[in-house]
Amino acid sequence: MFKKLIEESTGKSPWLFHINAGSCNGCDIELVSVLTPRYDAERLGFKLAGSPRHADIVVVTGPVTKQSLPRVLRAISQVPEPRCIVTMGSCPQSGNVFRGSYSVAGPLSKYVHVDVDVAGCAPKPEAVIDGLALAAQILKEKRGQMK
Amino acid sequence: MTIVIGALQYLGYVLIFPGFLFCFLAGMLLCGIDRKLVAKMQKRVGPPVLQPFYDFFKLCGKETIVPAAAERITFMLAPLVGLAALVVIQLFIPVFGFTAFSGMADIIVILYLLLIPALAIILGGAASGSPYAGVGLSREMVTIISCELPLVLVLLAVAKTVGDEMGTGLCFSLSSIAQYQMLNGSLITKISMVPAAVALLLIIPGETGNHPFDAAEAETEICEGMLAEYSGAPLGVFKLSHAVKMLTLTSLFVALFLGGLGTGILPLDVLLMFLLCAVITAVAISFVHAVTARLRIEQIFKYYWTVVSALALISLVLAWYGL
Amino acid sequence: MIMLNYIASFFLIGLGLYAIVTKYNLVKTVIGLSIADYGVNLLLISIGFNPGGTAPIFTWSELDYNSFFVDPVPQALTLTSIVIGACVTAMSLALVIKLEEQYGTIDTRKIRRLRG
Amino acid sequence: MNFLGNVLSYQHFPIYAIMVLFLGSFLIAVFGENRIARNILALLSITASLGFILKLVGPVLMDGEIIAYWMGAREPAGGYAIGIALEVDALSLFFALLVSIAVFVSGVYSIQYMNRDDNEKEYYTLYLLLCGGVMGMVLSGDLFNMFIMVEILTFAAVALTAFRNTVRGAVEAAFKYLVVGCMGSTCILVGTAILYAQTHTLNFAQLSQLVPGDVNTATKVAFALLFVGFGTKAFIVPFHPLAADAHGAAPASISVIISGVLTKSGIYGIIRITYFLFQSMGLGTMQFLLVFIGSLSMFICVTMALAQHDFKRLLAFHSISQIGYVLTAVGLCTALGVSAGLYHAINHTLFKGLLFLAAGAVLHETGTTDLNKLGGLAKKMPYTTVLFLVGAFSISGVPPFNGFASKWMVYQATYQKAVESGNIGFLLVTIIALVTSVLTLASFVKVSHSVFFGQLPEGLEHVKEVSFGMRFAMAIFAVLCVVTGLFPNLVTSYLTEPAARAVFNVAHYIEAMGFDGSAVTEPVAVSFSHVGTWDPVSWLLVLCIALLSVTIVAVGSKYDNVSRSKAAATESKYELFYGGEAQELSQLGGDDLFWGFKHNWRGYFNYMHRLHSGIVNDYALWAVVDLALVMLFSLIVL
Repeated sequence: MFKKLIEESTGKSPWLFHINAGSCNGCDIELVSVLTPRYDAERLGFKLAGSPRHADIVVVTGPVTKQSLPRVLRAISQVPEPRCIVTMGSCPQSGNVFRGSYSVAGPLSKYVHVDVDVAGCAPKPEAVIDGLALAAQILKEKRGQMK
Repeated sequence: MTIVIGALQYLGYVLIFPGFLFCFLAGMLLCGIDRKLVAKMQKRVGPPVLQPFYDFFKLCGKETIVPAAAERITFMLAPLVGLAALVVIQLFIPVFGFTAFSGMADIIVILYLLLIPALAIILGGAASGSPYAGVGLSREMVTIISCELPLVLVLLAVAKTVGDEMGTGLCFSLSSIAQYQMLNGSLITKISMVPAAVALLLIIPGETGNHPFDAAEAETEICEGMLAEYSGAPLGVFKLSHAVKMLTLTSLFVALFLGGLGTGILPLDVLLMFLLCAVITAVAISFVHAVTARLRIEQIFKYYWTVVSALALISLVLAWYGL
Repeated sequence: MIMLNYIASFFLIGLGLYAIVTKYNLVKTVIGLSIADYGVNLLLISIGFNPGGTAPIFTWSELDYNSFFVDPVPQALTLTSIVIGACVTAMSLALVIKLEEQYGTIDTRKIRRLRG
Repeated sequence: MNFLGNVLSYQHFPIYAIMVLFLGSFLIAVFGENRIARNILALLSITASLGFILKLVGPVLMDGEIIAYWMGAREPAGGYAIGIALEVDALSLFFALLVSIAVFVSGVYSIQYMNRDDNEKEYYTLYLLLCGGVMGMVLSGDLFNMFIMVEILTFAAVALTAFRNTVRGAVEAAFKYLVVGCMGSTCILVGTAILYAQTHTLNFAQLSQLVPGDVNTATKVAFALLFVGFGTKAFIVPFHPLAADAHGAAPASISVIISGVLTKSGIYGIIRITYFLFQSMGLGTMQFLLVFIGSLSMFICVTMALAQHDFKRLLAFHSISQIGYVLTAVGLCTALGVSAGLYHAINHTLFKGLLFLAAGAVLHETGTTDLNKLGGLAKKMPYTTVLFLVGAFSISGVPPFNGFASKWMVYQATYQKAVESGNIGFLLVTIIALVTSVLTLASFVKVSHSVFFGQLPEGLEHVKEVSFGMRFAMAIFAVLCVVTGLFPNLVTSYLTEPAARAVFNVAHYIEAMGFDGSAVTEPVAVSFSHVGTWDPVSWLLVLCIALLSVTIVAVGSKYDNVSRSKAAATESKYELFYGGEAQELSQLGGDDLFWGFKHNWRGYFNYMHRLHSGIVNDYALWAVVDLALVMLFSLIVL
């Protein structure tokens, strides 16, 4: 019963940690707008966490530049299990307009397993919320598989 | 036989009624009500009232990472000590006429016991070795210093007022303060106590580390300060401690200033006290949260040592001259 | 007559204190301590002085209620005080030598590593 | 057999307790070349002294007997005391007990702590001289003897401050201490001389009989001189910079004695002259003087401590701050106040001793006490960390440690005094005391963060835990801290209340020496009633049950779901979280930790910094000004 409770709770309380891996700030602003009164993702339990140690979902924006890659990977590794990685915007998935640049190391999926991709440049808040809700479901499943 | 029953009764106090279970449920509910209210004030839908429970259980299910640089024993023990100390304080605060453990601590002791949870979080943060924790603990300590002066003034004013009325000149005992109010009506009805009550209302968000006095845990600038390295269940215990601290301080307010409203029937009293706590949370924490922006640490200090202290001092001087 | 002693002793104590407070030379500070000490010695010995009294050296059989002598106790105190004064001077001069070695100066305004 | 019985009668024990220390000092000076012989001699004499004092606890503290001991059996003749006397009442014995415990622990600690210094022979000689001086001072029944002992302890303390003369500022500190200390001693001597000129006696009991009835200009001046003289020994404001310099530079075992014991001897002197010699504590103005100086010491020194970044210098300022509590409580002139003050005095000796020893342990292993250069020692020195935390909690008044019990009594005493006397000034004292307490906590949070927690700086990777002997000495203090905190009723009823009764029973003190004490009127009725309640044992029991149940729930559920970091310590997962940059050393300096507080008080802090200029002339000037003010005060009010 207790395990069930935890599993249910995991789906209802996903905390986000946002990593900017060389983004143009477009997606960052959209992510913040998700938490504003208009869209209010907090009603689903979403909350921005300050430290990766507190987070469940890592949201990566930007094309993952060479400078940022080791930092992104370290921050992701510091998130306790179960965790979910969400890429936001087209940049971390394909490189978008930055593709082929000398300084871009992406896409992110070359280095870590990415659970959810939210495409768009920048994605609409509705799409972001949808992606995050999906991530929360995945998180719940991952929790169920633990032990 | 009577010893066994007595021991069981006290164990029940510690574990169930004013103790753990009550603290856990009531504190988390208060926290949820606070979040919901803030959301409503900001025209949001807001999280469900049970959200703090979800957060807590989720954190219990997460992996706990102890950084290699951390001092392991202190790091893991600090949240538990902080929570236990808070629950023990809750045992001393009377629920109108009812006190679980009377004759063990007075208001000066409560003042010092309130330092232990803060000290636990400070030492836990220090033990993690993170520089964010260093900045956080420095700010937390300054916040404690800031709140201490007005809180002292408020408590001394209450001690003097009740003592004067009872003819002893001084009264430090919380249960006597409660009894006095049961007989003579709430202290808030006295003119001299009104500034003190307002001051205590302003102290509550500072003591609990709520917005706008949360410079110590500013998640956007210093990664939640002392909690930066905590993850999983210990973090959950800290979040729980925060919720219980809200309950403790609001019920301290009820005990000090609204003590005369009790009915004498324990379950009703408990319900009434919880409602009053929720009202005070709404006024002192949620409303203040919704209408203000975070203060810098030196502004917090200045604010508490000037405005709030002045309010409390007015009350103390009025109480001194018996108004 | 004895009044002059008292005035002189308090003058000496005052002079010693003045030297300690105003002189920035360590040796002068030590001299100030010594002067104050001499003032105290003078005070002590004046307290015990009875005009016309003899030296307080008696055997039990000689001592009666008509004996008139100066008070011996302050003399004992003075002796002790002189010894202590010598100790103060010796110790402080030893410290001054060490300070000169370490700081290269005996100016008190420059010997202030410990402050604030 | 009869002779032996006579020699072993406890009547002689006070002088034995003093003499074994001096004898040990002499013997070490003669035979101390051999390390083992030296250690055995030192331990033997301090243990013997402790034993003699403990033996006296029964008759003096429990039964309330006063031991009047005339050296060489020279009893008073013709109504005047001509011999040298020791007079041991409960107050004296209380302080002697404090002294002997601190001396014992610090002696045990020295043996390991000083093993890297040379000239150990001189160290132990001076050490025992210092201890003998303090012991002699608190047991003496004679004003001039007290002066001699004060001089002995001042000299020994000065010499020991300069003992490690290569340490930064050690000689400088010793010189400043010598100059101002000697000014203080001179004051005591002049005061003694004036009193002798007025009364023709040096015996305390007889002075207490004669002086109060004969207050004239001369005795008023004498009061001011004695007060300031003992004030320099207690390092109360304005003599606190000397304490900071001396404690900071001296070896830790000596800092324990200087801060834990020597300052207490100053307080003892002040109690003797105000309550006994002049019996002036019934005067509101005299209470004002003591409480004012006490509160000033309390507050100024705690703020000065917040600005320090040297471990031992910080502790030194705290030491004066705590002495301020003692002086304030004693100055209230209520039975509860005196009892609270004495309780805080014993607690201060214990926790400050512990803290200085912990600082010494850090210095011994790392070679520095600079807070900006230390950090993360908790992983290297776990026992020292725990012991330090006990001391830090005690001094900051965290329940259930002893500092809280005594501070709590001080608050009650001051507030009660405020209510009883209707004087709103005492209320201010309560508030200052409470705020000082939280500032003390802040300063020890700073120390524990910058020394024991936080990050380990480079160059300290090979630090080891200190040896068993040093840990043992610290553990004695730590256990005593916990015990005196958990059983405040035992401490007050067996130690401080008898001593407080002795303070308010001057007539008995005079009569025990064979003089007439009938003229003495006691300033207050002796009553130790509290208004508050604090039951540390039950509280601790409840806390333990609570903690146990949390722990059981925690361990039983997912709390132990911990990734073991040992195997994979190099993985990035177990590194600290930084804002994206690689893990690097970014230890926070102790200096700026409480920026938010200091910023608001920057005017005050800058002013204080300028004021404590480190120039010996300034400190001497403060002493002279203090003397002038106290003299003016006593001429007006006494």
